[in-house]
Amino acid sequence: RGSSGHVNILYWQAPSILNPYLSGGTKEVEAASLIIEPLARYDDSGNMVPWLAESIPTTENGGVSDDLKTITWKIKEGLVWSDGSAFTSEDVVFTYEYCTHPEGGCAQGQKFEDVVSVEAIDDLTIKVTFGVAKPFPYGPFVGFQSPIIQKVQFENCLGTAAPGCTDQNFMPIGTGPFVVTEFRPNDVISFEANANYRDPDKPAFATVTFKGGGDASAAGRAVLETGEFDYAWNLQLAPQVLQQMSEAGKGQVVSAFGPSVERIMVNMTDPSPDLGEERSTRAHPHPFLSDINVRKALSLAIDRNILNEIGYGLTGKPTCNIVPAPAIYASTANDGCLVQDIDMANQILDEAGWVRGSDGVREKDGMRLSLLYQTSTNAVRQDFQALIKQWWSQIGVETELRNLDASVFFGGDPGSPDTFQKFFADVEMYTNRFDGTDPESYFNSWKCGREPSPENGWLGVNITRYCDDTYDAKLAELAKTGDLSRRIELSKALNDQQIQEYIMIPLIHRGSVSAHSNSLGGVVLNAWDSELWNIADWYRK
Amino acid sequence: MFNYTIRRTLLAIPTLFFISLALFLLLDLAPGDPTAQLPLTIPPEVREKIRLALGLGEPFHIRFLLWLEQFFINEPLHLLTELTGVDFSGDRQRVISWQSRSPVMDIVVQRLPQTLWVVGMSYVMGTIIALPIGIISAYRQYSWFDQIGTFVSMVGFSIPTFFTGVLLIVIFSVHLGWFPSIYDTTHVVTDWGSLIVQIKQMIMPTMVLALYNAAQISRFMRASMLDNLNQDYVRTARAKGLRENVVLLVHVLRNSMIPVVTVIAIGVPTVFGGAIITEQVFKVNGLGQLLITAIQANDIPMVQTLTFIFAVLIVLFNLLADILYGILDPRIRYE
Amino acid sequence: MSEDISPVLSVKDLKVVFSTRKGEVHAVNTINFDLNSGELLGVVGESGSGKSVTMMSLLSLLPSPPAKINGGTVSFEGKDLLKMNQKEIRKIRGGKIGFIFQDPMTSLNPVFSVGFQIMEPLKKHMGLTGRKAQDRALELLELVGIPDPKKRFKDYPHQFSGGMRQRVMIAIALTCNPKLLIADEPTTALDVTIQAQILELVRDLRKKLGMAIIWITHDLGVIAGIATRVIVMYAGQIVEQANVDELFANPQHPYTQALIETIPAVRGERTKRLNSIRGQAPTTLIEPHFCSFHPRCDFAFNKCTSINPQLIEQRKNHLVACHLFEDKEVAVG
Amino acid sequence: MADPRQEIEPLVEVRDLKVYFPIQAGVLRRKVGEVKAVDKVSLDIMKGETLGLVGESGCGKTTAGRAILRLNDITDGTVRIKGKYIHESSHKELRKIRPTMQMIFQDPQESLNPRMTVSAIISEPLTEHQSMSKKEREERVFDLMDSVGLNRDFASRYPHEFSGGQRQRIGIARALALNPELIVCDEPIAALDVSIQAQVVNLLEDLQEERNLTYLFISHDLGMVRHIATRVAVMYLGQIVEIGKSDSLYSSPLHPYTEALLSAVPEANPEIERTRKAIVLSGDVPSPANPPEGCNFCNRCPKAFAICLEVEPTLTEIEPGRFVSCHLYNG
Amino acid sequence: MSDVTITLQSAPTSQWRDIWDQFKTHRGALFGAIFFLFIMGAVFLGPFVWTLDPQYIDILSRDQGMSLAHPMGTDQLGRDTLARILVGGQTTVAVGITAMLLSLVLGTLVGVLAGFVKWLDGPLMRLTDLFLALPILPLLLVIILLFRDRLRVVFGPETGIFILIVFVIGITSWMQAARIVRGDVLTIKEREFVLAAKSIGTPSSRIILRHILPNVLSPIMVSATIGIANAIITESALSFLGLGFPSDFPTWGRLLFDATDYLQSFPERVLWPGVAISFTVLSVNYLGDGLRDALDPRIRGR
Ligand SMILES: Nc1ncnc2c1ncn2[C@@H]1O[C@H](COP(=O)(O)OP(=O)(O)OP(=O)(O)O)[C@@H](O)[C@H]1O
Ligand SMILES: Nc1ncnc2c1ncn2[C@@H]1O[C@H](COP(=O)(O)OP(=O)(O)OP(=O)(O)O)[C@@H](O)[C@H]1O
Ligand SMILES: [Mg+2]
Ligand SMILES: [Mg+2]
Repeated sequence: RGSSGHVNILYWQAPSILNPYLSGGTKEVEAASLIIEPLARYDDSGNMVPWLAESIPTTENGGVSDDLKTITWKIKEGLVWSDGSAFTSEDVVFTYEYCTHPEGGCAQGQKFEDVVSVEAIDDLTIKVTFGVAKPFPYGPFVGFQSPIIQKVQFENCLGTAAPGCTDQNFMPIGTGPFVVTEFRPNDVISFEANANYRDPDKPAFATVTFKGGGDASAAGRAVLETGEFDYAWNLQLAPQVLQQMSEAGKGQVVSAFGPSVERIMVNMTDPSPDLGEERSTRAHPHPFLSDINVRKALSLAIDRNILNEIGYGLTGKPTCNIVPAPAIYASTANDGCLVQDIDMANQILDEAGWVRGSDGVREKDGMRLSLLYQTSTNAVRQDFQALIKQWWSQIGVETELRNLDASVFFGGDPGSPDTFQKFFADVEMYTNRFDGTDPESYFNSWKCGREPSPENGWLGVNITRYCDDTYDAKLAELAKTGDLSRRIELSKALNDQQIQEYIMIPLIHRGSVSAHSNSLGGVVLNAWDSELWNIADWYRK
Repeated sequence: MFNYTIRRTLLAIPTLFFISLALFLLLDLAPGDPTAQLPLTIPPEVREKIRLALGLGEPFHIRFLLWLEQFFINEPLHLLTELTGVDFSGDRQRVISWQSRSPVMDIVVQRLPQTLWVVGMSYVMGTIIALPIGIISAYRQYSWFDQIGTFVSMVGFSIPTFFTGVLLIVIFSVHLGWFPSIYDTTHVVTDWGSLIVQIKQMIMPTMVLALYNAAQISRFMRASMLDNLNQDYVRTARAKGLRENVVLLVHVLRNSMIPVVTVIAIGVPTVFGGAIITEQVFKVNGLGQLLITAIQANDIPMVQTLTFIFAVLIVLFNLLADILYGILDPRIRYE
Repeated sequence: MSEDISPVLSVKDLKVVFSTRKGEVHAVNTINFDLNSGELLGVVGESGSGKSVTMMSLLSLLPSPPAKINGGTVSFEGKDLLKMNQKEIRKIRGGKIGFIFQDPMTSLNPVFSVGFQIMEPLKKHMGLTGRKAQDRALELLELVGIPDPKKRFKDYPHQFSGGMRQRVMIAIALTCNPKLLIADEPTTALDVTIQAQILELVRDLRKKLGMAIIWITHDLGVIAGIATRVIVMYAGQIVEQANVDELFANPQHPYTQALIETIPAVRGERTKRLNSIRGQAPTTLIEPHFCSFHPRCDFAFNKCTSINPQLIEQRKNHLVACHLFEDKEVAVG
Repeated sequence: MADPRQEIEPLVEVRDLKVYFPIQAGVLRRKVGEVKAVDKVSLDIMKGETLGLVGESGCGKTTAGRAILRLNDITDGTVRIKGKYIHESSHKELRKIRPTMQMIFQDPQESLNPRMTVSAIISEPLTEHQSMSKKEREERVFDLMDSVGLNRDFASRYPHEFSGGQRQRIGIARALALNPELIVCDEPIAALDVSIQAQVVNLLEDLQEERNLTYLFISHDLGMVRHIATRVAVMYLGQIVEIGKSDSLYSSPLHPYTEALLSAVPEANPEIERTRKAIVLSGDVPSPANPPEGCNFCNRCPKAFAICLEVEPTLTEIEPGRFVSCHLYNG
Repeated sequence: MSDVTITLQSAPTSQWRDIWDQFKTHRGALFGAIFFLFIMGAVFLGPFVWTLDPQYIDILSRDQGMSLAHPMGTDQLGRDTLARILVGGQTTVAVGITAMLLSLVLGTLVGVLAGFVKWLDGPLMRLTDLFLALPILPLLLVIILLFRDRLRVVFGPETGIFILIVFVIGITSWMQAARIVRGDVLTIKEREFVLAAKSIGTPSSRIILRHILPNVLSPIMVSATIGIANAIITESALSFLGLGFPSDFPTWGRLLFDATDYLQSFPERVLWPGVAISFTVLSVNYLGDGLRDALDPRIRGR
C-alpha cells in the first residue's frame, strides 16, 4: 500500500461537492467514487459485479423474490469505514432514508423509484421492497451514483439540514480506497490512502491530487504533451487534435463504449412562436416533419462515417440505433442508414410532392422545408451542425443553426425558452444514455403522455412528442416481462420503431475518452460506471 | 477633504443598494437552472424537487430581502465570530452556494490567495513595467522608443488573452518545458525551493495579464506626463538649476501621478474579477474562475455574491481613488 | 555710463529658430546687447517679438527640439553660456542667474509646499540642508514681504494670492544671491495696485542687493518707472536701444514712436483720438531680408522692403535699426 | 454741459443690483455662505454714452456686466433696459430682447468657438433671430466684416488663424450683427498688444458714432477708460465706491481707493515716474465671501477712521453727477 | 506683396482640404488610414473577388496548408480560410464600428446632459457608477434570453444576434466616454464662447449642438478608437465563452478561438485572425490619433 507514491488526476470540470446525493453531476459522482462505494457496480464490459455485497442477488439464488417485488442484499463481512467503525446494514438503510427524505432534494431520487421500504434484516442483510414488480431491481445501491454513506456522520443532515452539513458533504467517510484530506470546491481535492481499506495491499498510491478547471484541450495537453498530470478525463476533442497531442509520446488515449448516443431529435409538434402557449405541444402536429418522407430524407442525407471521422475518430462509431449497447440489446435492423444516399433522399422528397423552389428549397402547399436546428455549445457539435446543414441543403432543406449554452439548454429552467425540453425548434441534437445496463426506463420515457407541456411545467421526458399506441403496448409488455430473451426482443422492437419512424435520428455511438500517462498502470476505462472505479488497482509503472 | 470623503462615502450607500437590486433583478431574469449539471437520465420530477429544496420557489422580494439580511448582517457576524471566537452569529442562515452547499463566503476566502498572488501580482507587475515606459515615451515623445512603446502597447491591448495564454503554454510548457501549464493552488511556499516553484507557476499567467495591464497604464502615464511637461512650473524647476531627473522624477512625476494613481486604483477591482479568461487558461482557480463556473452551473447565490463583491470593490476603489486624488493634490486636500 | 566697465552679460549675434510644421520660425534674429552690473535693462516689444525666447535661450531653457540656437555667444563672467555642458549651465541657473516668470499662477508647482520650492535651489547651489536651509528660506520670505513667513512656509501655492505667489517666485529667484535676475513680465498678470507693491519691492531689493536685472514687459509705463536702459524688440530683432530718459524723450524708430503715442495717459491732457499702429505683428517664418516693420510703417520707402537695417549707434548710447537714419550714421561713422 | 439725465432718458437703469454666489460646503453640500460678487450696485447708463467701469481683479465688474444682460442670475435688485424690467423676464422674453443688448468679451481667443469659421460665428445671431436667405445672410456678414475692418476673404477661416486684434474684431462684428443699442464691453482690450489696443478702441469709438451705440466699458486699464468713457464708475469688492464724469474723476479723485488706484498707474514718462509717489496699498483685496465690517475698504484705507470700521457708507451725490461712497464725504 | 502677411492672404482653402493637409503630416495616421481602408476594402469588396463560399464544406480538402486554391489554407471541415477571414471581417468590423457608435452616442448623450444640465449631473453620474459595477456576463445572458426571439422574428437570426451583441457591448462600454465627456463639457460650458452664444440668445439645445459637441470631439475620437478595439476584443471574448453569433457564422474572434485548439498542428490558422484583429485595432488607433489632430483647427494651424 502506498508504494507508488503520488498520482495527479485532472478533471477539467471541477467537482463542487463530494456528496453524490446532493449533486448528480458526473464530475462530483466520479470524484466521490474514490471514497464511497455501492453494494454492486458494473465492470468495464457492463456486467454487474458485487462490490460491498457478497454476491448479486437474483431470482435464481433467491435474492430477488419471485413476484419481483423484493431484493435482499448480503454485505461482505468485516467491512469497516475509514474511521475504523464497522460498516453495517444500518448505514444502507440510512442511505435510503437520506435520499428519500421529502425535503432533501436528492439528486439520485430516481434510483429509489418505487421502493416502499428498505429494512435491515440483520447487521449484514438488507431487504429492499418495491411497490410494483421490478423485473430489473438493481436500482438502489448499485452503480456509482448510489453509494453508501455513513449513518453516524450524516445522521443530523437529513432533509433541510443537508446543505448545512458542509464538513460532511466535503469530506464524507467511506469504505473506498482513499480519504479526503482537503477539499476545495471547484478547484482541487487532495486524497490519501484509506488506512482501513479492506485490501491491505491497496491502493498502490499513497496520495492523490484531483485537480479541476480549464478545458478539454488543456487537460489533454497536460497529460499527453507536458506530462504534468497522469490522468485526464473526458477529452471531447477533435480526433486530429488528440492524435497530434498523443504524438508527443508522454501518454495515451483510451476509450470505452457505453450506451451514449449522439442523436438528432425530431420535433413532431409545431414550434412556431405564433402558437403562443400551445407552441411545441401535441395540440399542433408539425407542419412538415409529420411527413415521414421528410424525416426519412433527413436521415438519409447524413453521412455518419464522415461525422465520426471529423468529430470522434476512434472514440466513436457511426450508429443507427438509439440503444447500441450492451451488445445483446443492439439491433441490426437499421444498419442501412450507415450509408449516405442523397439521391434516394431527393427521390423520396420528389415523390412525396416536395418540389424545389427557385432558391433550391423544397416547398409543398406553400410550406418551405426550412428548419431550425439547435444544440448545445460545443466545438464538435457545431462542426456537425455545419456539415449536416450542408447535406440537408443538398436535398433542398434549408437550415438555420442555433447553439445554446449547455447550462441553459440542459438546465430545464421552466422560465427559459431555450431548454431541450421546450424544444422550440424543429430538430435538436444532443447525447443521451441510460443508466446501468437495462434500457427499460429509457424506452419508458418516450411513452405517450410523457411529453413536456405547459401543463406539467415542461417536465416531460418524451422530447420528440411522438405518440403511438403500438409502441406503448410493447412497452407495457416489457414492464411485466422478467425473461431476458423476451426482454431483448421487445427492446429491439422498441428501438427499431423509433428509428424506422425516423423519430430519432441516431448519429454516433459515443465512447468515453480519457488519457493517461505512460507510467500509469492498471487503468481500465469503464463506460458503465465511474471511470475511477478501479483506482485501487492503479499503480506506477 | 474630510467632508468630501464623508460625502462620497454616504453617496456610495444608495449606489450600492441600487446595484444590489439591479444585480438581483438581472440574475432573477436570467435563464439557466441549478439542475443543469445533472445528467439527462435524472427525471424532471426529481429536478423540480431539487429546485424547490434550493429555495427557488419564493417570490422575488422575499428572496431579495432575505439575501440582503444574509449578506449584510449574517455574513459580517459570522466573520466576527471567526475572528474573535465569540459566538455572535448563532445559527443565522448564511448565503449558501447551490453547487457545493457550503457558505459562499468560505469559498471566496479560499480563492483569495491565488487571485491575489497571480492576478494581483500581474497588476503590480503591469504597473511597474508601465510607469517607466510611460515616462520615457512622454519624455522622448516621437522617439523610436516611444513609437515602439506605442506599438507594443496597442498589440498587447488588442490580442485576446485566450490566445496569448495558449501560445505561451505551447511555447514554454510543451516545447521548452520551463514552466507548468497548470497552476497548483495547493502549493505552499515554505522555503527557497518552493518559492522557485511558486514563481515558475506564476510567471506565465502573470505575464499575460501584466502585458495587458501595462499596455493600458503606460498609455495613461504617457498622456499625463505629456500634459505636465508643458507646464510652466517645469520651466521654473529647470530655471532653478535642478538636474533633469529631479525635474522629471520629482516635479513632473508627482503631478502626473495624480490622474494615473486614480486610474490604477479604479483598475484594481478588475484584479478580482476581470481575469476570467486567463484564470481559465492556466487553471488558476481564482475568483474569476469561481464566477464563471458559478454562472455555468447557475449557482445564483454564488453569482450574486461575487458580482456584488465586485460591485462593492468598484465602488470602494472609486472612493479610494477620489481620496487618493485628494491626498496627492493639495488643491483638493484643502478644499 | 563709462564703457570700460566689463559687462556682466554680453550677448553677441544670438539667433534662435524653431522648427515647426510650417517651416522655421526665426524667433530671435541676430541680437546683440550688453548688460552692466547694477543696471536694470528693460525689454519692451509686443507679444511674439522674441523677448522670452531671447532670455530663455541664455540659460538653454528652451525645449529643443523644436528650438535651436543658431549661433551667437552669450558671455557671462567671461564664459560662454551657450558652450557650457548641462552640468555647468545648471550651476548658473538659479545660482548665478535667477529667473522670474510671467504667470505666478502656473509657475509654481501646485503639489509642493512653498517652503520646499524655495529650499530646492538652496540645497542644490549652496549645499544648505535642514535647519539652515529653512532659516534662509524664511529669511527670503521675509525679505520679499510675505507676512508671517513661518506660518506660510508649509502652505501650498494655491493658498496664496497672485501677488503673494509672485513674491514667492521672486524669493526663489533670489535664493542664491544671483548676479543677474531675469524677470519675464513679472507684473503683467497682476493688478495695478499689486504691481505697485511689486515694483516697490524690486526697487528696494535692487538697492539692497545690487544685482543686474533684465525686466521684460510690454508696459511702457513700468519701464519708464523702473529701468535704467531700454531695449525695444520687434519681430525677433532689437530695433532701438537707449537710456530710459533718452528713449522716452527722443524715440527714433518709428515703431518706438508709435508705441509711445498709442498709450492714453491717466494724467494730464486727455487724448482726443488714439494714434494706432496699423496692421499687426508679422510672422517670423522667413529670415528677414527687409525691415520687418515696413508694412506698418508710415515712413517706409523702397529700401525698407529689400534690406534689413542694422542696429547702429545713432546718438551716444542710442542705437536704432532704421534706414531713415542711415545717412546720419554714415556722417557719424 | 447740463446734467445729461435731464435731457436724455437713461437706457439702462440698475437699482440695488445684487449677485451672490452661494458657497456650499460640508457633508450635505449645504449653503454656508455667499460670495457677494455684486452688492447693491445702482447705476444709470445714458443713451449714447460710454460708462467706464474700473476696479481690481475680482471686484465684480464682469459679474455686474453679465447681470445687466441677464447672463447671470440676479439675486436681488432691478434692471431696466429701454424701460423694460428684464430682471424678471422669462427665457422667452429675454430672447426677444437679446438683439438690443450685446456683449464683447475679454479674451478674443476664448470667446470665439475654435471650431467655427468666422462667417459662422458672425452669422450665428442672424440665424437665431432673423429669417434671412443664405444669400442675404452672407451679404450681411460681409457688410459687418467691412465695418469692423476685416477682409472679406477671411470669412471661411478659423479664429486661430487670426491675430488677437482681428479676433476681437470678429467678436465686435458678432455683437453688431443684430444692431444692438447697448454693448457691454468686458475688458475688450485686456488681452491685446499695446499696438493693437488703440486700433480696437478707435474702432469702438467710430462705431459708436456711426450707430449711436451705448457702451458699458469694463476695464482695468485706467488710461484707456479715461480716454473712452464719458462717465466712470469705480468698483471695489462688489460695490461702486465712486462714480462721476471722467474728467473730474481723474483730475480729482475723491474716494481714497480711487485715489490710490490712480496713483498706482505708471506713466510712460520717466520724468513723471521719478517724482510720482504711488500710494501703495497694503495687503490684498479681501475675499468677497467675507468682506470686512463697515466700509469694505477700511482695512486697506490709509485714511480710515473709527466709523469706517463699523458703519457701511452709502453712495451719495457730492456734486451734480458725482457720487462717492465714503464717510469722509458723508459727514 | 511682401512675405510678411503671406499666411493671411493666401486664398482661402476648403475645410476638408485643411483637414487632409494636417492629417497627411501624421505618418502613423496615414499608415493607419491606408491600412484601415485596405481592411475595409478587403472585407467588404474582397468577397466579390474571392468568391468561394465561406460556409461551403469540402470535407475532402480539409486541414490544408497554404496553396493557390486556398491561399490561407482550409479548416478542419475544409472551409476556405481566406473566404472566412474576409466574411468574418465584415461582421467583426461591423460589430466594432456599430458598437462603438452606440457606446459613443450613449456616452456622449449622458456626458453632455450630466455636464450641461446641473440637476441631472448627480443622478446620471450615479447611473454611470451603477453601469460600471454591472457584470457583463450575466447581463449578456439575460439580454440574449429576453430579446433574441423577438429580434430573430423581426430581423432574422444573424442580424438579430448582431443587434444584440452590438447592444450589449454598447451599453456596457459607454461609461468611460460619458465621464470624459462630462468633464470636458463642464469646462467648456464655462468658456466664454458659450456665454457669447447665450448672450446672443441661442437656446440651450443649439448651444450644445453648435458649441459644446464640436469641442468635445477629440476626447470622443479617442474613446471611439478605443471603443472599436474594445468591441472587437469583447466580441472575441464572447466567442470564447460560447456566446455570440451562430457557430457557422464566422467572425475573427471565433476564428481565432476555434483555431487555438489547432495551434500546434496548424499555427497559421491562428495567425490570420490574430494578425487581422491586432492590425485592425492598431490601425484604428493610429487613425484616431491623426483624426483627432486633424479635426482640431487649433492644432491644424500649428
Ligand atoms: N515652442 C515654440 N515653437 C515654435 N515657435 C515658438 C515656440 N516658442 C516661441 N515660439 C515663437 O517664437 C517667437 C517669440 O516668442 P516669445 O515667447 O519670445 O515672445 P514674447 O516676446 O515673449 O511675447 P509675449 O509678450 O507674448 O510673452 C514667437 O513668434 C513664437 O511664435
Ligand atoms: N460662478 C461663480 N461662482 C462663485 N463665485 C464667483 C462666480 N463668478 C464670479 N465669482 C466671484 O465673484 C467675484 C467677482 O468676480 P468677477 O469675475 O465679476 O470679477 P472681475 O471684476 O470681472 O475680475 P477680473 O478683472 O479678474 O475679470 C470674484 O471674487 C469671483 O471669485
Ligand atoms: Mg514672453
Ligand atoms: Mg472680469
